[in-house]
Amino acid sequence: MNAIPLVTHHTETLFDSEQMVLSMGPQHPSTHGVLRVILKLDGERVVDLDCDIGYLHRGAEKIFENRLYPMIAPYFDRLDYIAAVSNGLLYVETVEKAMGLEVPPRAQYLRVILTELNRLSSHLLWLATHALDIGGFTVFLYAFREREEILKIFENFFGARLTCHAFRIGGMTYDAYPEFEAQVRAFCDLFPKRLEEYETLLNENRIWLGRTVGIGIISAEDAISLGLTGAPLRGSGVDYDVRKTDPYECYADLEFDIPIGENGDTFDRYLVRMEEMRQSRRIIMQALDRLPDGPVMGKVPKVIRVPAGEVYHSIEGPKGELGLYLVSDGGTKPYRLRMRPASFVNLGALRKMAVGSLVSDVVAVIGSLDIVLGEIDR
Amino acid sequence: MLLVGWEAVFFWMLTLVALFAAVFTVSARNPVHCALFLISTLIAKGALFLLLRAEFVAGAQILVYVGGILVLFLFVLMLVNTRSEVENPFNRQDKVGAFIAALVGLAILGAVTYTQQRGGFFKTKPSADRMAIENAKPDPNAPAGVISADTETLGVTLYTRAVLPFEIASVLLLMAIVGSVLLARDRRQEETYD
Amino acid sequence: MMMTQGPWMLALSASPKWLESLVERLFAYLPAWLTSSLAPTEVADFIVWPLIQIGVMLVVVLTAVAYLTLAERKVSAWIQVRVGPNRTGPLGLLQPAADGIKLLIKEDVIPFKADKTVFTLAPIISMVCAFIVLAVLPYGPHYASITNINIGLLFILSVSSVGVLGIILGGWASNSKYPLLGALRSSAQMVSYEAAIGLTIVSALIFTRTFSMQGIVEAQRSLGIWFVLFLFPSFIVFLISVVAETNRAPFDLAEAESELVGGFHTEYSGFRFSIFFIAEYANMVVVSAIGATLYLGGWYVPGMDWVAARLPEAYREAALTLMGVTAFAIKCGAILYLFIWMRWTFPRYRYDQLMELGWKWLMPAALANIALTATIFIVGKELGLVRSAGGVLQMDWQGKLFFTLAGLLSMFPILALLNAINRNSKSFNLRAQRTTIPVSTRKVKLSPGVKAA
Amino acid sequence: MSDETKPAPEGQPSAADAEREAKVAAAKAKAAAAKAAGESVAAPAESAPAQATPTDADKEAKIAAAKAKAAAAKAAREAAGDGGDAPKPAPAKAPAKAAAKAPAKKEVAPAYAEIKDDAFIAALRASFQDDIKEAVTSNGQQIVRVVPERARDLLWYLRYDAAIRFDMLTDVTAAHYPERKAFEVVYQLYSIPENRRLRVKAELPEDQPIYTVSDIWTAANWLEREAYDMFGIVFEGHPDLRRILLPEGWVGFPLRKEYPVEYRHNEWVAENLNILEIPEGADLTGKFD
Repeated sequence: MNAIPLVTHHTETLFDSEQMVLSMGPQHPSTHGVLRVILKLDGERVVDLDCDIGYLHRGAEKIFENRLYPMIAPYFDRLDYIAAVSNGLLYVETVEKAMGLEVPPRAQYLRVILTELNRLSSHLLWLATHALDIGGFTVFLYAFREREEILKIFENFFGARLTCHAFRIGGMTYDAYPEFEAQVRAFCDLFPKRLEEYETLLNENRIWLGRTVGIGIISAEDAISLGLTGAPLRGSGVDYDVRKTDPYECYADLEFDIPIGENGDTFDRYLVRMEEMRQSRRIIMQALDRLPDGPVMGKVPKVIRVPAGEVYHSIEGPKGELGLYLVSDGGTKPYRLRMRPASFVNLGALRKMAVGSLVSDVVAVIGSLDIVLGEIDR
Repeated sequence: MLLVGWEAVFFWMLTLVALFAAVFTVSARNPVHCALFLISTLIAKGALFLLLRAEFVAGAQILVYVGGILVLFLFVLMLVNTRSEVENPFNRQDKVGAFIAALVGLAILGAVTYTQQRGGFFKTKPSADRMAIENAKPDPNAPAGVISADTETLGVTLYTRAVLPFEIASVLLLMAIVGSVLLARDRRQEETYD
Repeated sequence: MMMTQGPWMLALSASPKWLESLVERLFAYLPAWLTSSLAPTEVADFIVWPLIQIGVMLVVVLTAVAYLTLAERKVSAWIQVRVGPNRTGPLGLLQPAADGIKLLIKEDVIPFKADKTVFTLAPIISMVCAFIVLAVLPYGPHYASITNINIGLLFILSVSSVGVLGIILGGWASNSKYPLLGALRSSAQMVSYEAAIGLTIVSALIFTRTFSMQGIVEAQRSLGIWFVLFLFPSFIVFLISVVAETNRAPFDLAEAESELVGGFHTEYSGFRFSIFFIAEYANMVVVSAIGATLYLGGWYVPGMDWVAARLPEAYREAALTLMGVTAFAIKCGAILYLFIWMRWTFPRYRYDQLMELGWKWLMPAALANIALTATIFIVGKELGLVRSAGGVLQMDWQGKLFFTLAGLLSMFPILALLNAINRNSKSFNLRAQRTTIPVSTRKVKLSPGVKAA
Repeated sequence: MSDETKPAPEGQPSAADAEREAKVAAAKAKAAAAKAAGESVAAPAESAPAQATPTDADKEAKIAAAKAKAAAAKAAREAAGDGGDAPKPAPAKAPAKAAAKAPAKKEVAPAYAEIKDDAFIAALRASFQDDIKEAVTSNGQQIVRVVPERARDLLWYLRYDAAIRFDMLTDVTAAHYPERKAFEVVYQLYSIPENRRLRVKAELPEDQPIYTVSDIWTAANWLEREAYDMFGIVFEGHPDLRRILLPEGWVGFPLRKEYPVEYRHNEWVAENLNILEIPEGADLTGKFD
């Protein structure tokens, strides 16, 4: 099954079947939102495809240019709503970097714990939907069960489950609630067993292997040229993780490894993300052990005014490198605030990955790219 | 064989269904409708086999023709764009066609009537096997679960007396399959697979 | 037994005595022109009794199908660590009724530009084909079976092969692309897997010696053994093939909701959709009944005759019937549970993988199994371990042991054959998948990461 | 509303603190320089469409024309630099000259500091001479400003030939400066082996196209499409330059500064979404205030 001939152009045969144009989405169960993929099919084989995005476009970057710095932060929660914490972190860090603000250590550690928890919840949602796309419904609900535990912690901490928001420029709005540490520890103790459960269902499953091994292969060179980041890039064997190359918050103090695949197929991306979850748990445990006392909010001027200049800051979001490019003219609003969306760039690789495969593989590849349309369309 | 009672009612019903469906098969514009009428004909004929107490043949008829061949027919019809056919019906040469069909039909009718009246054109006697099959009486002492006589007879005949035609037919079908596979495969496919 | 009357077995099983006397008494009140040409026993046997049986059967099976949907949801909930429907009635027992009413009163949408006749016809074909075969299933001994036609098994296969048409025509008539793709997939899939089912049943027929469903049960009863022991490889092939035949996960490509939205029934809504839905579950019941009859002894459980013999004469028949029906229901339920279990455990096959599984694995396995079973049977016959008396097989414990062992051992040559095919096949090569990219080495490397600049 | 919430146009920051005086002065000077540069650019730009249309055939001629244009702009800027207190000095021809000018620059634009001791940037300057207008850092991040005509050459060089190969294009975006009638096209580069980032900026006059880099990095395909969609920057040679986030047929480029924040193109909405009436009391053309 991994030797499906890649017939990328239409071969002329005696019995030519007509090519069919199939519009997959924007309302489709496995395009993960309002993505529309226009497939040109020869039978079930994809001859060409085009992504039609922008159904969720809200003009976020235009709005940013007309809002004060503190007002912008909540918008970021709505971009990648699966990983609202990571997005919020990206924004506050960028502004802090541009203003040269110091964040108290306790806030740094709390930020790391919450961001890694958010990475877990995002990866669990990816696993759930990816498995569902390939037909494994049970994994979907198993993963949601664990995600629910994380969301409970989030609800206690942020007062919200999805669009979590507690990071402020210069620190955090409030400290952790009393049972926070115990709850996170309880979850971390439980989590490895649950991960093993998923792997029992999938790792050695013949059908799962058949559907993922050798599907949507992308070489390391192509992946770099396509600008892929996150698990799609690491699945191809490129060792790149912003947490290591350009450590922010307290990542430099924490020990963790970067999982690297080698074949660049859907299965490797799956393995990489599964291992990333283990590493995230490791990070959370370490951060909890070292969690210092102290204030969570640093010294921040009353009116947030970013000095003229520009800064590009990136963090390792669950879906890849999230970048933010801030151009300031010294005022209270950004002159230009550009988000480098990881999903947007990653989705650009879909054509390269999926042309020549079957309709079912397109679904599997979209799942393995782990996109979120709120971030793509902005 | 005389038809009496319910048998006669069923016979005429099924025959009429088969005939009309056959006519519609030819006259329907939409190829999928044609296939549907053909299916009706075949099912009616399958039921007619039941009246002849040829249960195995009836079952095999539906299984092979309806479940196999016509499903593949439909498979192909769905792949082919048939809209143009529906919109532009083929050139009707109905008068000549009707005349020829009527002629052939009359000839067949005459031949059948003649055969029925005179006991066949060649007045041959039925063979011993044929007689044995026709005169097969149920064995009153046979216990439950006995394979029905027609299936068993068919099997025995196929593998003993009719083994040569059976094998020839098999080889022919095999050749047809190989030939169609060869026709359908193009060079690139062969290179990738071999 | 009712059908010991002759090899031209009565299509319908005879009615009980009380019914005959009731009909006879009724005849006195009926006009003469109606009764003159009919004997009361015939009316009872061929009209009244079958109608009663069909009525009872429809009620029971429809209820079973309705509760099968509930069972599916409950079992899946259990597998997925959740509760399942529990709001409608106690334990959600009224859920099927609620679903039915909901679907019944929903708007019935026929898409513009759909082929309306065919669109209407398609669910009917599906439903009729699913329900018509219920007539020949051996629900139990005596009065519990409706008819017993001598080509029972063939009849079921033929009719269910016609049932594919419902799916194909439904997909085509919707005049939409997803249903069309679903119909294409399902037609190819069903034709392929029907072949595998037919071939695997042929090897079972060597032991059953008949197509009649009751005859198959009787054959196992007379030997006092279930054929699954003799035909283990055949049973496995059968189980896999029927899951594909009923379009269930992991072979539910025709309605793969994550790829084709809803597959062939994407455009169907309301009651028409529910008909497709019922037909799918009725098909599940039918194939599980075939499996139970062919391989698991149907309504027969070893020892039931011994129990019945201990009971008083008057209750013997009723007790046997009751035991038989219960046993049959349990066996069907077990197979159905297996289907549900499989559905909620496995991911979905891809279209080409499915076809290759059918043609390159199940088909050769079924063919090899025919050859092996026939060889084993002839060897057994030459050794004098089995006698064929009047179309029924007779064997002693040595024979049973021989065939059981041979049946189990025949797994190995079949596996060897599949292995050989697998090794020489490029496109569907389990070995290649396991060796060139072995799972054990397919672990991600852990890198400490690039040092920060 | 207070001072802070007012829209802050380029070159006129409404600062209320002690440095206000200095900043206003700096901004005024900057605006003056931009104006001078804009005027000098405008003159050749008018003649550009007349002499050559952007097709592949006369690419050579266009490059020549563009170079001439750039030279003219440079001359104009130098003239401006001599006359007033220019915030943007003439591109440094030699590192020594840049070093000499650095202190003067620091007081007017403290956010940007000239890169002095970086071997790689020095080598880059040596290869590209005047085409690299300046190489600065902001918040510790390296920025290379290049003339738009040579942007593609520079990026090609950085991808394939430079001592540090920037194998990943992280982002392509732009910023609009209506006072200068120009865009800044921004390329964020990253080198995986060296773990180093570099930002390449090209100031592009509004009506001028820029060459695509989508054949150098495949990632640029969609990113350039987005820049086209949002700013209307035409990337010449792009294989598939269509709108990507906004629907086909949308009028206007939203991230240009003159595009209002709350605005509805009523004809488009009526035609494509079949929404005919405008809601009561809706102010669809207003700006955030």
